[in-house]
Amino acid sequence: MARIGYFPGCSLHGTSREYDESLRALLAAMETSVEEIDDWSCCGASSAHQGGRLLGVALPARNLARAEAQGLAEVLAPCAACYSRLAASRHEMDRDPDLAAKVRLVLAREDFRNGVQVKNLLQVLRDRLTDLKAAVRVPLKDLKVACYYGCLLVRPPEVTGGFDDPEAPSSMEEICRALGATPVAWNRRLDCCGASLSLARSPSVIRLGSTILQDARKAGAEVVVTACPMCHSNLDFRQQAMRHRGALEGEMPVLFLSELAGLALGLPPKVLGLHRHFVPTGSVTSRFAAAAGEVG
Amino acid sequence: MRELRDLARRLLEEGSVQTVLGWEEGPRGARPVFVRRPEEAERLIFDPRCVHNLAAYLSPRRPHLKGLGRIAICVKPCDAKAVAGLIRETQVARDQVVLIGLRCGGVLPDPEGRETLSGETVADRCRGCPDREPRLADHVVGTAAEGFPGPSRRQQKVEELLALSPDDRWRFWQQELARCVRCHACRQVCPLCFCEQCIADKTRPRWVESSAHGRGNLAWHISRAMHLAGRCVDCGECERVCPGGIPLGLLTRRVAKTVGERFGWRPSDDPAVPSPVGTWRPEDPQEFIL
Amino acid sequence: MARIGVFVCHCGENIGRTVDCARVAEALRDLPGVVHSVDYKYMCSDPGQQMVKQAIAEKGLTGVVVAACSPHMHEKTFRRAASGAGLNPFLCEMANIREHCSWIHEDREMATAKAIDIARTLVEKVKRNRPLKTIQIPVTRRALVIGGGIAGIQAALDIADGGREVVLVEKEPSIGGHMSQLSETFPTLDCSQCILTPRMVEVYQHPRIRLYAYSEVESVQGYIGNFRVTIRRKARSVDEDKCNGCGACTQACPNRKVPSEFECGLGKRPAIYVPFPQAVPNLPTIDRSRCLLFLNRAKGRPDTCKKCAEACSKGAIDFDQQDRLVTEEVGAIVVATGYQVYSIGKETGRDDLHGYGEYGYGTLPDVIDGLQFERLASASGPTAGRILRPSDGKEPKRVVFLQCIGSRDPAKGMEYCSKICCMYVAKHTMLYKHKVHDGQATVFYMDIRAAGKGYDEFTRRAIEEEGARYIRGRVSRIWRDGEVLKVQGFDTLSGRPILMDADLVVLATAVRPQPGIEALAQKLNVSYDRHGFINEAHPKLRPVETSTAGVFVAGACQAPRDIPDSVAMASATASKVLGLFASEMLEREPTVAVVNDALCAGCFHCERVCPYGAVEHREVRNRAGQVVRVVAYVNPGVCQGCGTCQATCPSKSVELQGFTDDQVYQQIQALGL
Amino acid sequence: MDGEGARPFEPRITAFVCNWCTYTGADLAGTSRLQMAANVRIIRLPCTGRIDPMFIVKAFERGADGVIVSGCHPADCHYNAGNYHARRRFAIFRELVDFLGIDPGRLTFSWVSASEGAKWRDVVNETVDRVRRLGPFTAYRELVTDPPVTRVIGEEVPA
Repeated sequence: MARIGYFPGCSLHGTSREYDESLRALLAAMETSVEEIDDWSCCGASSAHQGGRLLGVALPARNLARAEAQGLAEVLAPCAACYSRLAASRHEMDRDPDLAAKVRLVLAREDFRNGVQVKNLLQVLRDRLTDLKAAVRVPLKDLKVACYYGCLLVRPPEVTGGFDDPEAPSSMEEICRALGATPVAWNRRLDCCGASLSLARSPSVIRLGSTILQDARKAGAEVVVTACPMCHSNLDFRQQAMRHRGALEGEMPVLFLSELAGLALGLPPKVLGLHRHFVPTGSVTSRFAAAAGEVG
Repeated sequence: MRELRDLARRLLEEGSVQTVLGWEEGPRGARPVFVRRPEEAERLIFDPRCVHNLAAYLSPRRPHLKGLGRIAICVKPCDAKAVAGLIRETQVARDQVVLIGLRCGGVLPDPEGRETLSGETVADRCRGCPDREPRLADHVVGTAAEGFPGPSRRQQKVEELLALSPDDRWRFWQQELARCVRCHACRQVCPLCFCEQCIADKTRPRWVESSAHGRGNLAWHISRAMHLAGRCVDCGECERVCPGGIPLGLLTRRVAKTVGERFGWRPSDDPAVPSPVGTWRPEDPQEFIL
Repeated sequence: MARIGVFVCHCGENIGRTVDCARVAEALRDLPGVVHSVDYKYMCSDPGQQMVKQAIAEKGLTGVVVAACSPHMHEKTFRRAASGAGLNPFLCEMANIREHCSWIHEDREMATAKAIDIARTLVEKVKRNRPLKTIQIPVTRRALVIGGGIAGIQAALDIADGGREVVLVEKEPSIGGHMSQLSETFPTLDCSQCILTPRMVEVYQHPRIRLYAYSEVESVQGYIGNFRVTIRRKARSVDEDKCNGCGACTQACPNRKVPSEFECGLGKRPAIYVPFPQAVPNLPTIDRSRCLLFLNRAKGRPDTCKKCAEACSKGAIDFDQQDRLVTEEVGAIVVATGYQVYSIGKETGRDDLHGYGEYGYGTLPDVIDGLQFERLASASGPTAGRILRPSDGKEPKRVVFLQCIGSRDPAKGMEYCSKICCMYVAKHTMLYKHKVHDGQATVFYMDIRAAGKGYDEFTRRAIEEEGARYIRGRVSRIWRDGEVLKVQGFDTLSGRPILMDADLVVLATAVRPQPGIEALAQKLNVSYDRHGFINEAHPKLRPVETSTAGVFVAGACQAPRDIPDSVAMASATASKVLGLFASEMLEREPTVAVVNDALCAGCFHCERVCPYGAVEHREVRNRAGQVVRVVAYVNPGVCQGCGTCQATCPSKSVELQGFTDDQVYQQIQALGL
Repeated sequence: MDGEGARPFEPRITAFVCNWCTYTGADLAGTSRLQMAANVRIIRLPCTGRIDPMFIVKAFERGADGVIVSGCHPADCHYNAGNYHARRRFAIFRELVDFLGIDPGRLTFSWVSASEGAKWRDVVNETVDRVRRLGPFTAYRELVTDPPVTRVIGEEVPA
């Protein structure tokens, strides 16, 4: 059984429990054991690096150092922001040996080699595309999906290592096609969802989010897929407010990529946490979960 | 042995060659022999005492072969690489010689050797040698044999020396090279030292002092090792014939290590494989250059 | 016995301030072999040179050392002076005690000691110098021009008009290059075809120009004055002697759906085609990758379609024609292979040239490049000169032009300015305005670089008179919304984000050298930069020469160039070539390697390391005429004098004249304790 | 040589440089008046390809404490490829003489282009400083004065 390090971050233990649940179920079905970093701490989110470069690098590095000590070669950070912070920290230390030395000092980890690969869900699934394809039980036939990347999953290329084109990515589409779904061509794949302004400037978030969802619908999508708790929350939770302001009509289910993959692998919707969404996911689950029930 | 003698006789009888260059039983063990008549083919032997690299006789700078007609030469895998080197460097034309390849499971350090071949007694250079039969050959004879595993002791010695400080290495080599009397046997026996006039014999200018003092000796051995870079086939003849017992193989091994690690070159019995001297890649490592 | 004269120069205060020149002269006077040693204020002045000449004559000097500035400064001066006094110029050497000593040290003691050392090494060297004669090599007075664009055409015509024969090689079926694709040219807006076509015809009809179109340079041997070039004449599948250019074959071809290269994919052509009506030579070519007959043959099927052959009244179609190799002897080569436009991240096979996924080029049909716009605007183009957008053939009312696509962006692999885009974008806005009077052209630019005669006036006219809207800033994204393109960018002058609708977007893509330029450069032994642009020998003083003597460079294969620049460069190469051809013999510095036949063992390491292929095999025969040995021979015409052979030769049987082992050895000895 | 008394040790450095890049770069250092250590003596050769390892050996024999070899950057060689051959040659040479006990700190290899006058100054100063720290290369100079033959044979040759 393959083994992968796991950095859930705060969202997956809170607002995005379903992301955590679906991921664990998905990876278990793909015979990959998930090993959570022992005593992990905050990635620093959007605030630590505002407080100073060393803090912004050292805070995520603490988690990388722990992962390294645990003997983990790669760590999955499902949250796009966590991923970005961890990967950026790794990149900064790689590029600047003096900084790396300082980080070792403040962490009191002289032996830290900065040798852990940081990956997001796109990378992890694309690495295992053949396995994923082979594990599909319920191909998501005729399901039109809008793959939504948001800001940090494929950018900046220096930090992501350029695993996908930062301006014209294709990895999520590739994964969705492997699941049997049909990705639509649309315009707002890389737009900002409003991210951390969710609370501070919710009107902005509503405007940005509704533009994204409308564009997805215009392109014929039946569901929007994301791999970021922040994007998910802004697009799922805010739909009622969007409708309220007349910025959106009807509902557009927003699924985590792990949920979508879980459905294709025949995992029951409940196991995947699909009942936890604000926007009902029934339009999708009803089409594919019947068959899933038989398998699951 | 039968196979070898029959082949040699046939080649001489049918006239495809006029001389077979091989080994015979001498008063002090195996020694080179030039067989010119079919009935003399019975003199030929091949066993672990046949250590000499006969390719040295092929060099046009050596008069031994003048008037001997077309030649067949017995080669072990390492000897074949030397012949390949001579072909590569246009000293010998491939169609001028017939190569009788001998399957080889290693040789003794010495033609006089009385020991049976074993992991203990085998010549150090044969330890870890991957080649059991020459690919550059017109005929291959002999019985298949297993080789002996590496690494060789001198490979280990090279690593040991590399772990020392430069000063300690300097002392080691000064003690070793102090025994050099500049007899140049290492040069004479080397199949790939075929210059008309060796740089060590040049007087204008004199890059290598002829006196057997530390300075001249160091210059000579640096020069020899440099000239063999990417050419040495590791036949071990230089070290075998050195009357001072200087471990010359350590120098050629050190150079071979550089050439192997940096340029990916190993001695080859394919004359078409270009030598690393005379070729380059834009991406050759240059970490030592400011 | 050597009789050496030493002349120490003060260079006014330049040397004298830190080096005690008198002491240097005095110290050198005591060296064995030195018979004359003096110092003087300005050795390079007339009286200084006279001192040298006089000493040579009066003291019978056999060698001269001038301790002064760098040999790069005045070696020629003093060698000429020595020669004037009857001494072989190569017996004169410079000791550099200015750049390498007085100017970089302050301590007078140390600088003086160093100056003495420097001069001493040269005294010891010059004792071993031998008189050398400049080398004379014959010149084949014909030129090869590679590339039949405007630069190649101009170079060929100028050389041919100068009375010398020219071989012009063009890889495409017709000459004309990119200029033939352009609609009008800046800053005069004259029709490109109208000024180019007469020149193309002139080339075709010129008695001293031999044109090989649809041909490529296969290999190049030899050296300045004596190149031997093998040219591959690719099979057109049409017999050019029989064809009368009637065009019946192209009409008959059933496969009419091949995207036309000339029209940048905006138009179609048949599988047998003439790239454009004014093509020179006016000969059709079968594109074997598209012709049904050849596609069938590749699959082992019988020939079915022979419609072109049936239509030809001359029997000129030859399906079995093979590539032919021809050899030409020339004395000089002009490289004028031109450019290609950056592929905007598509089809390059190179990681460092990716990017611009956000502009949707290749997926959004109404996002095109500048060359495609030229075809839209061209009267002979696929739309007969009407500006119609590719997706639906409608006339765009809002066209957005983006400058610097790839250029000036290290992240896209091209940090250089492509030079021509500012001008052609301004031209495009005008052409657009002239054709679509109610249309609005908008340009996103980083800077407007309009240096050139009439250029700034031209861009100003585009803005002030023709109503083009210029926005300083970049575009971050383009997407389609129904029939319109949404262009999102930033106006850096007003500091505001911009979102605008467009019907057509034109990308001003970077200029890159032609594909395969590296392979050609290697054949020619000329150096190129990391983008593939051919390097000139000196950026200021030798702009059209290359690192290899006898090979010249013109046009956009050297750097992004517009038409006037390319033509000027081409004429410059022609003048260089004609200058080279002015005499039958060529003089070369004698710094070449010479083999000692008696000692050469014939291992040919020298041949392997020689960067110029100057080493040949030479047979040494005995009196009976039998070959006894094969030794190396260095062709003095090819040898450039690097000396790599000598350092590689194990027995030092090849010597570089002027830098022999003995000379270097004596220099090292002179520095000894 | 060793009896220099209180005078500080001044390393003697011989530099073998190519005519087109490093020599010209050193010229530029001069025209730019870049001050540098005065310990280096330049021998001008057309190309690094011309520089024979024996030049370096001879320089040490003649009392040099350090040697600089410098030429054109890769792809910049005036002769297209001389520097590439030199790079292979000196990669081998450097590791060989290091193996023989010559401290590689006494050898500097560098690419200095015609426009890198400041880099040439840095190469010179760095080399002089480094060799100054290593001290005079007396071991090489004593190779002849110290007759080791009889003494060592007695100790070393095994029975």
